[in-house]
Amino acid sequence: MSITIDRRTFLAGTATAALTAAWGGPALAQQGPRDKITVRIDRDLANLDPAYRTGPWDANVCRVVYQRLMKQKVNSAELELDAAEKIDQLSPTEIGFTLKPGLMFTDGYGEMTAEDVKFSFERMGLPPKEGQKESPYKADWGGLKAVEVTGKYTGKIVLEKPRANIFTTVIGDVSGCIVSKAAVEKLGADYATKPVGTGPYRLTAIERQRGATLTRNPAYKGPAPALQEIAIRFISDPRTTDLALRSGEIDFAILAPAVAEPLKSVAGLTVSEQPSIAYVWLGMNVEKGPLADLKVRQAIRLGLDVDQMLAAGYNGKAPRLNTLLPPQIFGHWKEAPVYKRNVAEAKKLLAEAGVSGLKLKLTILNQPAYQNMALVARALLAEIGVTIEVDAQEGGTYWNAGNGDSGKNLDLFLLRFNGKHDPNFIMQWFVSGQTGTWNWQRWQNKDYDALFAAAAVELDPAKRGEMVVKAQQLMDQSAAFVWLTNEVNVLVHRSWLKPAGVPGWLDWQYDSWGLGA
Amino acid sequence: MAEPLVAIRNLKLEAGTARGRAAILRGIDLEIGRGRILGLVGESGSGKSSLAACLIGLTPANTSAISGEIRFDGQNLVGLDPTAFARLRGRRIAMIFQDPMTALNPLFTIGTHLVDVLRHRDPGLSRAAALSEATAMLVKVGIADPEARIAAYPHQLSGGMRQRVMIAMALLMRPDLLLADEPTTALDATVEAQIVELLAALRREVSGSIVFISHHLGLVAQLCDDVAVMYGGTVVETGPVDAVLTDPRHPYTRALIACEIDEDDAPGGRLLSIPGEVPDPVRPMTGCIFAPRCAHAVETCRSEVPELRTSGDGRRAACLRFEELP
Amino acid sequence: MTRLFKDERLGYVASRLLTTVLIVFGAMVLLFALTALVPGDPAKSLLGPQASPELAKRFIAEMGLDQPLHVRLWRFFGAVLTGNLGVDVISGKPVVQLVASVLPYTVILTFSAIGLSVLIGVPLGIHAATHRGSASDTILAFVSVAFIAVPSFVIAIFLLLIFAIWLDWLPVLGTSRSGEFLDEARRMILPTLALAAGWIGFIARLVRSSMLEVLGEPYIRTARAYGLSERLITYKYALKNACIPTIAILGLGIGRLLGGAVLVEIVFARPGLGRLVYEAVSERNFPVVQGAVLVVVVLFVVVNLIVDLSYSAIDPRIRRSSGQGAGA
Amino acid sequence: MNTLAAILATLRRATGSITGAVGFTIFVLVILAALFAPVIATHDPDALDVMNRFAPPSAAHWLGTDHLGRDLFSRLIHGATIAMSVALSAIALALAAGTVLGILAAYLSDRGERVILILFDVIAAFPSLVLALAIVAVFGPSTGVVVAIVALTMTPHFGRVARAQVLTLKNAPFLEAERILGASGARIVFVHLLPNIMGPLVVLASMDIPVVITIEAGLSFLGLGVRPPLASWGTLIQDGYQFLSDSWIPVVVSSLALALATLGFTLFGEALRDAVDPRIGRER
Repeated sequence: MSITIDRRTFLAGTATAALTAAWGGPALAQQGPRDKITVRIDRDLANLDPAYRTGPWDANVCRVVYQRLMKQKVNSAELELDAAEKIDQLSPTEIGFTLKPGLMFTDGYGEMTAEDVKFSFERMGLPPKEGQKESPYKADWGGLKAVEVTGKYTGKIVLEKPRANIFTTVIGDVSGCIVSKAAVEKLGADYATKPVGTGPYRLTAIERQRGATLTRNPAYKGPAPALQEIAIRFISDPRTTDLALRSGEIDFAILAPAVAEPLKSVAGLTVSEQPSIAYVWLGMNVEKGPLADLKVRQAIRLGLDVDQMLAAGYNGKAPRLNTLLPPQIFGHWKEAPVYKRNVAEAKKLLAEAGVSGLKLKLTILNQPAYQNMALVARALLAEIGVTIEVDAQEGGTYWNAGNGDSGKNLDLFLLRFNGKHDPNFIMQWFVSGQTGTWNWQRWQNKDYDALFAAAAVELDPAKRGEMVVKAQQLMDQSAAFVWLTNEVNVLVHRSWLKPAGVPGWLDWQYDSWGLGA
Repeated sequence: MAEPLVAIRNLKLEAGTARGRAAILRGIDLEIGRGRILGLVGESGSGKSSLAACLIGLTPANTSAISGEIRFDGQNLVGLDPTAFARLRGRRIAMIFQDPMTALNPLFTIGTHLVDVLRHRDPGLSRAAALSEATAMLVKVGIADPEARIAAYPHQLSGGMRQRVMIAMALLMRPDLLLADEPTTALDATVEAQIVELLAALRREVSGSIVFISHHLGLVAQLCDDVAVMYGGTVVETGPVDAVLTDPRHPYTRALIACEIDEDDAPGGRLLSIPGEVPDPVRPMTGCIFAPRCAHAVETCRSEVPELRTSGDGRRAACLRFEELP
Repeated sequence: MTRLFKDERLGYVASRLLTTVLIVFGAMVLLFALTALVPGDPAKSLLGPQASPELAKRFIAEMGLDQPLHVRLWRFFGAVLTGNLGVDVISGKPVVQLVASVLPYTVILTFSAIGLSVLIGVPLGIHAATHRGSASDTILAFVSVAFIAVPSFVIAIFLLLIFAIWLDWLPVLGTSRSGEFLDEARRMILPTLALAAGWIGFIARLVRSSMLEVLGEPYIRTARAYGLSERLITYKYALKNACIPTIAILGLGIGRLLGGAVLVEIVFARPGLGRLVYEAVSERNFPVVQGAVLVVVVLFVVVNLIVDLSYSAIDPRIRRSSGQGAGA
Repeated sequence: MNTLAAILATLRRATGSITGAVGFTIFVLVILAALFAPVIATHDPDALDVMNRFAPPSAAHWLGTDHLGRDLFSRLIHGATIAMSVALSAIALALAAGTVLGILAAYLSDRGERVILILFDVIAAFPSLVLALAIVAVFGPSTGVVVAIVALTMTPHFGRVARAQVLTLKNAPFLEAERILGASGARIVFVHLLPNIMGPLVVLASMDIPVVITIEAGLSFLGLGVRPPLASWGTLIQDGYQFLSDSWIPVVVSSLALALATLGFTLFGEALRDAVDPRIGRER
């Protein structure tokens, strides 16, 4: 804790503060642009070592504290060179790189060399050495054979087999962050909260449950970011976030449409809707009782009204999704059918299947959007004679629901996964091998598995695209998925602040945030 | 005879109870002579303690009405405004209570009690001066090792010692009127004797008058100049101790003396040997208050309220028939 | 066992200490039993989507989850006694560090809430007792029950709406960005009020009733009979006696406040033990739940121990020391 | 009947004061709402009407509608049923467990008594909401878990009072007489002990109702209590709070309902205690 006070000064302080407050208090919200801003995140920063990051909130800090060989362009998913001066695809399984010289690690850890690159990639991608914990992101580097150092600044990444998404999801993303080998070896577990990188910002403060402060890194070689200091505050409650935005205590937050909507009328705040690449669907366990019958699944799909569910869950602000891959993602199936509610047809299908008085459980995470959608689904399905019991579970229980044998008991469920700008990344959770883990549908299709494997190594975009679309058609035929939305991120920020992020807004680019007029 | 220190005229006290308004004092007439010790005797519930409460202005919370007159050195205490009364208390009037176990605050030392009282009497007094005066007074009331006792808490002292502390507290104020409400009842017999001896010995210290409340006639005889016998909220007989005790006029006084001889230490002072019940304060008084239990009562006793009449030299009794009685 | 000690007071302290230790051990067993009962696969729930089976296996071995129950209980005891509350599965940091970083916030919040409720509640209670039956006494009776009855999170919400949004006098967030002292203190006002409101009412009522009881005691009549001023009687003689039950309640109060702090910390986005537990619960981060709850329990039990022992500082009847009692 | 007359007399004494009368009125209203919720409510509390969200109060919707267009008044009324059923079942459980353990503690050997008392102390050492969080962490949230948690945290309270009551009665002359006459242990416990210790325990239970309602509301506010679509007052407050910018009515009305109920129960409980025995449960 950064403040130390004794009882006497504390009491005096409270009294003074109470007086100040009663008298009106200092102006909280400076109206004009500031180069020191406060940003809200909804989960606590826990680990800023890219190999052990706990989620996007950590990853977004990693993005600006470290450099990668390549990084996304501003407000784009396209890559450009970052720490690398040059990158060559030497062969389908070999990638050569040359680092820019003079990239200095903070805290006196010296210049970045190819050794650091080798260390950073191999500690994630290769089996851990004795006494080291395996990175939860090891799969990102799946197929890495070795990184060979060929000079101070040059090296070669060697893969076991070709990978179509090696740049977009690995080298150019957070798992491609280059850490200081010396610092990691010296700091050990402390590295989690004392990251050492070469990026545009330095982490200057971090405290559990309060958040962190990023300060411009003067040693950074690229163009200096516009903001001098970014305070990242962890506020879990959306209502508190809303109030803090109004009171001027925070300058940027991403909120659910329902919460953000009324903020449009607040002077000085800009509210903008950005389609997300997180995807939400209602899934069905194809092994469970009547749900094993395709007709029953089709009936449920026809009995639901996606638009009405979205109206309840997202104030109608979220775009409807009709297939696995959102439109921003390579391989999106444009012609996917848009199912319209048809009660008669649904009842007919149920009758054909010989099912009546069907009772099903709908398992959801206990968050407002899902609860609201579930309640609508319950009302809609009641009309085709299916009784739904909504089982809202808190995070821990919920995320275990599809695991192992307990997954066999699932009926219907609402799921939301975070996406990446790569079809294979998104498709991976639905292969047969994920049954009992993340394939809660327990849908096993050999053709899908084959298409997934082939697309992963296909370097020709046209051919790869075809495979991906074909895979999505298989999912549609199974009727085990009722696609709902790829969500919308509503950005709420001071009007003078110009935030930047990779489309989908899971990945923020703090270093490119600017000040408007 | 000089003007008495206290002259009480027709003092009535009523209290609200669950059963209705109770007459606690039913018109008291009494005088307390300067420099004299008045013994106030009677059964429990006869109104002795209530009379003392009126004198010190600390009537219980359920008091609903108080009327009559208490002239204290010319000043009427009935209806006196509370701040003025508070000024009298602790300067001119003081009181010693029945139970020394509960009359001292358990969380404060003896010294604190004494010093606070002294400083109330004399606000300019320094703590050190007050302490030395208090120590000296503790010696006077017969407490050995006063320096140690002054730092002690009440629970560390015995009952007798605590009563000595109470007496010291009272004497420190040099009051004109000292009320002692059964100061020995809660103590065992030997300690009781010591305290009575102490009080007798300390008479010289007290420049003013003392009201000594007791249900114990023997103590009164030993200590007091005058006596007033109370029954059912009235004074039934009053006069010099020797005269009243050797030649009681009121049948109740006689009964009282008879009991005293029978059983020396009747617990609670209930006169078990007199048949009948103590009068109910809620019932209005229509005749002599003692008539229902009186062996000599006649018809008029039940219909006429007897006045307190002169029955001898400095003596008065409230009985219609004291002349006729044997 | 009291017989072992010549000094009664020492015996009292010793037996209180022993009970405290037993309670803490009991709490540890209870916590251990809870986590041992966890349904499902702890590794899967903790490691997330990308966990490989080998990783899960190693994790289970690392946490000692493959050992028999009694061995795990034994290890848990041993670890706690050496100050090791386990490792946060998410950040990989020792739980002790996590708890230590947020503990001061909770301690400051609860103690300032207690302080505030004493500061306001005691004078209110004295006023009500000395003005028994007056209009202000009746109003206070209703208001204090209302304060006690309304849960602190509801009070927190309304304080936030009124003072932070409508009037715009005070900030929304319960901690500052800078950690600057004055700002920090300003931001504590609303959380403290929200937490203290119920206790203000509670203490006011308690002080009122114990004052009334004390004011009826013979020793107060003695003080009056000696003409001591009502002020001296109320604030010196009666208040000290009336304080004893109030202090006894404060110990229990800490427990209630620690519970209430969870909700207040969430509403005001303030760091603290309560919020740590709450978030760990949502993440099924058992080592953190276990460690943080244990610290809350120890805090609570120790405060109660201190409260119990501190009676003796006020009440000399407990402060019995040999050789001082004397006869007449 | 004697007991009935005694109960009525106690009630009359309890409602003699203003606070007692106010408390009793609220108590009766909440109980009625809880018992007859389906009759009193004007709508199905779960009926959605998404198009008609945040409707202002009107003849059709007395208090308006919530974020899913559900009738707020009906949800509040049904909230009373949930609050009361959680409170009563939890307290009944705690009362039963506490009484059994309390009687055991009073009759067991020194060691047995110590074990039970330490057990009480251990449970009481957890602030109730914190214990609730720890238990929810393990079993996940559900109404049953809420009831179990609250019952657990209340048990020591009842147990200690039951034990104290038994200890004062244990050597009472009439029990001695029974024992000498050879009455069985069961007869002594059920015929003599239980009826005599039940009075104070029931008063204590009535004073605990608001505490339980508050804990349940707190857990539901955190999303760790009663599950949707069931609407606890805590859930209603949370929903209203989250949609505060759209309408202030839901959060204010549901907070008021919760506050009024706990206020009423507190006032009534205390009046009842004062009427029966002012010394019970003073430490709370």
